[in-house]
Amino acid sequence: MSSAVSMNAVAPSGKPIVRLEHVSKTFSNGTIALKDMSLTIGEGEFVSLLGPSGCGKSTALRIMAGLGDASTGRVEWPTMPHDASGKPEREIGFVFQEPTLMPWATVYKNVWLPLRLHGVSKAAARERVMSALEMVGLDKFADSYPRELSGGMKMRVSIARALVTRPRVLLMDEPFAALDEITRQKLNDDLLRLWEQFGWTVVFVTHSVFESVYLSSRIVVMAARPGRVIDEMEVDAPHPRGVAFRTSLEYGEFCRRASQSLLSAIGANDHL
Amino acid sequence: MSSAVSMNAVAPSGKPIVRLEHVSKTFSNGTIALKDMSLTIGEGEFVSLLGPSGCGKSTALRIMAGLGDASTGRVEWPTMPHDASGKPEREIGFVFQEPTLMPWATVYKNVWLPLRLHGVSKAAARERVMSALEMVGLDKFADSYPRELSGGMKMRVSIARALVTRPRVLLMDEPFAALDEITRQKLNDDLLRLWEQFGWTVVFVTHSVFESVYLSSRIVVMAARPGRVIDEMEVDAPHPRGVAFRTSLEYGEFCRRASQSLLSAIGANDHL
Amino acid sequence: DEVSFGTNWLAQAEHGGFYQAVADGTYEKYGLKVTIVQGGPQAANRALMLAGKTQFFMAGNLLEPFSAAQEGIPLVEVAAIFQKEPQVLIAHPDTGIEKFEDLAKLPTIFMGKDGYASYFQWMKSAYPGFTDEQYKPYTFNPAPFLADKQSAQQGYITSEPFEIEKQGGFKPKLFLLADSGFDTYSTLIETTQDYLKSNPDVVKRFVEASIIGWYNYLYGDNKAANDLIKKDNPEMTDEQIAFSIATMKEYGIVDSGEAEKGGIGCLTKEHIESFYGKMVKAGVVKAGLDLAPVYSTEFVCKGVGKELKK
Amino acid sequence: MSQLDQSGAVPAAAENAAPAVSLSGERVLRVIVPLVMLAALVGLWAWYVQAYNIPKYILPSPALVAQSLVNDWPILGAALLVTLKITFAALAIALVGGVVLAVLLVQSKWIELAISPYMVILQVTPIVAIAPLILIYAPSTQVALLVCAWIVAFFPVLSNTTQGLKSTDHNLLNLFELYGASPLQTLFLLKLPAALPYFLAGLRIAGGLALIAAVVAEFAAGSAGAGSGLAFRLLESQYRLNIPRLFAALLLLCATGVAIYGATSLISHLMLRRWHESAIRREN
Amino acid sequence: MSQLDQSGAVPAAAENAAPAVSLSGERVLRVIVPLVMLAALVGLWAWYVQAYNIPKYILPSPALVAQSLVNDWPILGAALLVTLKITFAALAIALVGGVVLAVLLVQSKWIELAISPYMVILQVTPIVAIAPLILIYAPSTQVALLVCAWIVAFFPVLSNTTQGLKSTDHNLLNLFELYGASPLQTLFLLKLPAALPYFLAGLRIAGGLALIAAVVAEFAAGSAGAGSGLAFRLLESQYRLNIPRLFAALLLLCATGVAIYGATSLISHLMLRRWHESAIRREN
Ligand SMILES: Nc1ncnc2c1ncn2[C@@H]1O[C@H](COP(=O)(O)OP(=O)(O)OP(=O)(O)O)[C@@H](O)[C@H]1O
Ligand SMILES: Nc1ncnc2c1ncn2[C@@H]1O[C@H](COP(=O)(O)OP(=O)(O)OP(=O)(O)O)[C@@H](O)[C@H]1O
Ligand SMILES: [Mg+2]
Ligand SMILES: [Mg+2]
Repeated sequence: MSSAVSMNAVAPSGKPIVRLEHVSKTFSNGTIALKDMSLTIGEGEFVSLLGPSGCGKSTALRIMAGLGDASTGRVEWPTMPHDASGKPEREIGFVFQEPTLMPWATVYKNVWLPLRLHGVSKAAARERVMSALEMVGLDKFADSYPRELSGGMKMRVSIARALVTRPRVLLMDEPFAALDEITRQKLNDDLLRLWEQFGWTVVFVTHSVFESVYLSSRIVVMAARPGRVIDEMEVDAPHPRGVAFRTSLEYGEFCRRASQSLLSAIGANDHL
Repeated sequence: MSSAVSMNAVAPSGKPIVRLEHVSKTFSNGTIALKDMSLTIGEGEFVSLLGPSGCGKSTALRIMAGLGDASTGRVEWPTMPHDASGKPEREIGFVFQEPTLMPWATVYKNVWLPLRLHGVSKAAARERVMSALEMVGLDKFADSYPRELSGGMKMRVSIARALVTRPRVLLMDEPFAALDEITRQKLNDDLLRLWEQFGWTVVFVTHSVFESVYLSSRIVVMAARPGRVIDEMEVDAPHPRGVAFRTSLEYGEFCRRASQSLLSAIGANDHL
Repeated sequence: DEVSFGTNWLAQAEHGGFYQAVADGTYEKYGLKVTIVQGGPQAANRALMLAGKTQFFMAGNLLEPFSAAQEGIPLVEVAAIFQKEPQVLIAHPDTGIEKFEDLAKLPTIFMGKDGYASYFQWMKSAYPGFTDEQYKPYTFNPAPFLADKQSAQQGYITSEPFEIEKQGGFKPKLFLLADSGFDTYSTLIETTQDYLKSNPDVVKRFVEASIIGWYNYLYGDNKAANDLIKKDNPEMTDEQIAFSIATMKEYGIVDSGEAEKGGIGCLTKEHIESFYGKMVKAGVVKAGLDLAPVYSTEFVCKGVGKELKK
Repeated sequence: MSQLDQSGAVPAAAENAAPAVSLSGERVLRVIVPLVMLAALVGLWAWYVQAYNIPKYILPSPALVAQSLVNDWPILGAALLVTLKITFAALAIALVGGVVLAVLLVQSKWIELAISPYMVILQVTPIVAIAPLILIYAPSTQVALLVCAWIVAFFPVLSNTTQGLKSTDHNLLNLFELYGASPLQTLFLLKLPAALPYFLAGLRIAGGLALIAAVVAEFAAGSAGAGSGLAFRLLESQYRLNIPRLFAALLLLCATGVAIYGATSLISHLMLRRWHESAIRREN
Repeated sequence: MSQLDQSGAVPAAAENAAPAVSLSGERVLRVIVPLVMLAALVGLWAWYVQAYNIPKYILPSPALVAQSLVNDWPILGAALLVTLKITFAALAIALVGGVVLAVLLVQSKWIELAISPYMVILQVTPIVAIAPLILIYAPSTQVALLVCAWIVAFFPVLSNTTQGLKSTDHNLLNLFELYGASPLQTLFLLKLPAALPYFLAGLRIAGGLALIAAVVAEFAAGSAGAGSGLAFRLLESQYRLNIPRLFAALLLLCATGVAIYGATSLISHLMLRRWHESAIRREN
């Protein structure tokens, strides 16, 4: 949290924080999930990955985080300390597409986990855990077990867990898909605020064109079969963004362009 | 499929097909998920349940289907044959909020399941299974196992499974939340087409105001703590709907009103 | 010298002489401090002796040293306390089983595995009509025998007949194997050849003190020994002990044959060779074994303690 | 931000009253059903012995067995105590040994390949055949006894825990990897809890097996006489044809087994009831 | 509508070549690692016997055991065959019995309460104590043998399968209920597959236990002589002080145990490798 560089860099500039170079991923059953994907993400950027279902967004995000090796190509975190196996050390927050909670642990313990792994005691973590839970509106459910929560609530626990460490880099895989629009909007705003405040880098997978435009400084559009980047688009609207931006003509235009891109991403496979 | 009554009944009229009367649900840990909820759904209606995360939409849908008894109150299916325990027999399709696939079975076998349970052999089911898979764009993945699919693909398998029996009543719990906008739009249109064509009754849980307005003939807005109905709204736009409707002023107005309602549903708890 | 002696079963009257020698200080007189290690079901007392953890062991019968000779295991038998093995076959009365040979007519004989591997093989060779089909495993519970009149079972003359009579309410027919020709010694004192070579003096003292113990136990005041037995095995009753001693005397288990002349514990080359011949014929052991290393007549048949017999 | 928490977690005392009552009704049934079953079986046994005039040395009547249980209590009770001691020692070392070995095996495919055959060998070797070796090499009878007991009881714990450890959700493993969890943290915070349902099934098997282990160990390596356990009393009664006492000893053994099973089931329920499918009621 | 399927399921032959090679390298290692381990242990054994001059009647050298194995093969091979027959029969009935009982127990809480104590009793009763009863009531030795073997081997299957059946995902249960599945359909299409990982862990335990069961049953109820199995040969060798043969028989028993374990592990792998966490590689 300490070594944050600068605020709200909107451009893909900034020192690169993560770089995928010609990354391919072939699963053992023969599915080619990614093919020759290259992508550089600068420090302080807010990048959205947009693409049709099954195009490899989750796979790309996981490979970025060092989970599951790429079949070919390289992943680099130039400015991050690495452990022996070349994985970036700590300071990454990850929201999986599924809640991925420990069923035997209460909400509190699930959120405490990342701190606990770094040796923070239960009591010492209390304040941070509770404030993360408050942000997602679940402070009253700290002692519930995951199975006692609704789908959206589980996902919110997972978001709280990713935020609790205040990581420099946040990788999020459709974190808000299971949430109603009002909650989602609130969390969008919270996330933007935190991003600006702490100079985070965020890579954000989403299905929603609107969301991607509202949040990102850059949108990367992917196509499937094989998964690859087919378009990039900068959203060079100023921050902080708010209702004004969401109702502006400019916003509409960005959305139109992103939709177009997504459509062509799907169309790219149409003849297959 | 045979005894469909009429097309696209827009009004809450039509013979009632399911009726919740003063239903409450308290879980054993003391959480009051629903309190005194009453709701009547007419034959041929397309009703959306809209509400904040955790307000009891899934619980209400499950109780409607006869899964998990209500703590108090009654659920009735006046026109459906019942089995001994009072559960409506067959002819219901259900999409759970989570994909709920059998991990040991291929996509094909997962979709075949509802037919298989009614004694349809694997070969005899082939055409219907494959066409359901085709509708969700997964016919090429018939032999994959669920773990080899992306999040959105799993959800689409679950949708195909609900559609394969062509049930008279379809209960869907956020079926499209994990899908990108283009796919989602296509499936929205497919669903509407089928609904009109076969005179289905659909109860549809969603987080998306836009989706609910686009699809439904009626929107039921729920609030949480305890879960209850706080608003109902008829969307009396004609069918078939399409791009024209989605870009109409009328559509915008409906959306605005639904959003307002949702906002007040959330606000209803604000002082607590 | 401190030595320990492993028996092959729980303390009982059949071990009486050894307890007697402990109780009345005979061992002590001979300069020995003896610890008796009880055996039991599946106990491994012989292995402990071979591994040097104990010095003496109570061997069951002569087949064991024969096996040792065949396998080159350095055991040696230095005394034979029982002239006859107390092994019997037990049959129901009034079923036409009058002679030992009649047992061949029964469809079922309950036997332990070792019985099957030893005397039953001999029975097949020495008498007509015995077949493998008769064998059923004996789990030291006479109930299956009691339930089936057309069966016989093995037994130890001092224990099973007593219990069967008590429970079954009839006096069973008993056939002592020894009297039908299976004339192995039993309850032998066994040690290792190494030990014998390096401590012949200890062995001599142990054997002689044990023999004196046996005379005193059978013919003298055995109360102290019985108390020791009951201490080691609280289940043992005076009634059972009295029955055992009487039976041992009645059937001449300890004091008969060569023992009457040479004293308790006597074992002779002729007897051993003759039994070996029978076993070779029955196919129980290999022919042509050199038996010399596995027994020693050096310490017995000298009439030690005979004067104590009354 | 309370604007986002939308569900009531207020315990509804009134609504809960009804299920609470039916729950305690269930509790009563939980005791009654097994008792009725027990009574029925004992009745059947008594009737069978009576009707077919089964002699007591084959199958003694329940009354006789009960009487023997009471009369021989000084002997049997003492023996039970000895057996219980060995049983719990055996169970403890089987659990610890099984889990530690399982953790080791799961560490790497190679360790598993190299070691697991020997675990199987330990499992299948008849104790009676290797008891002499154990007796020779163990420093004391007590140790020999425990080694025997361990050999008999550890395998189910090992096998189940291994399967459980391997069944850990891959997504959660990813999560732990991502947050830089050390192997020990992953083990204690993730893999072991995830393996619990398997381990507990293994525990239920091992509970009974430990009792068997105690019996077998006593046969093979135990001391006899005053300090002997139920196993010895059992064989001895058999040998002496004291069948009522044999059955009394058997009864004690069975009761102990059932008690251990009940205890392990309870532990299992307590550890899983908040979160695992096998122990929670299906509510939705 | 192909517009919606967006991912390539084309097997990439070229890319797959590399992992295929390393996989077969792994296969080789899979054989080599255990062999090296085996060689090391046998070496250690040989060295120990040699260095400390252990007499052969306490611990024979590997060479002696091997020699005895070869020389006595006619006897031991025949005995092995008999034991194998009983083992597989025991395993089969333990599996069938265990699964059927588990299904029954899971049907209802009340059945479970009423019956499971008696299952435990069967598990903990020492065979040797009830063998006489079995011998009296079983129509033939063969049946008695199987009853004994079943009693020894069924419990792990029962306990594990029960836990597995209970662990079925509640959402899937809801799904089946919703689509009007009959109890049998739910059992065969849902509960049993869901219980597979548990059942298979139980199978691995039961495999070894069946071998033990065969040995124990033979002790308690078996036949001797020409038709006798390894158990009898084992005891006989012990009785005859033929320790090398004893170890040869033991070796056969162990090898059989390991083979059964290997087979059950393979079955387990084949049944789970497409879908269960415990058998698939973590790829993402
Ligand atoms: N474990 C796996 N084994 C084989 N194929 C896999 C595996 N995981 C994913 N795939 C395949 O890889 C492709 C990309 O999957 P991925 O999960 O990255 O998609 P996605 O873009 O995140 O989709 P969604 O938006 O639906 O979550 C899909 O075609 C999927 O079938
Ligand atoms: N098994 C359970 N035990 C206890 N409480 C539960 C259980 N399932 C759900 N709840 C509670 O019931 C309430 C309603 O849950 P439900 O799943 O119906 O919400 P929902 O409207 O579907 O939310 P979402 O949009 O997030 O899916 C929530 O507060 C939840 O915590
Ligand atoms: Mg994804
Ligand atoms: Mg829900």
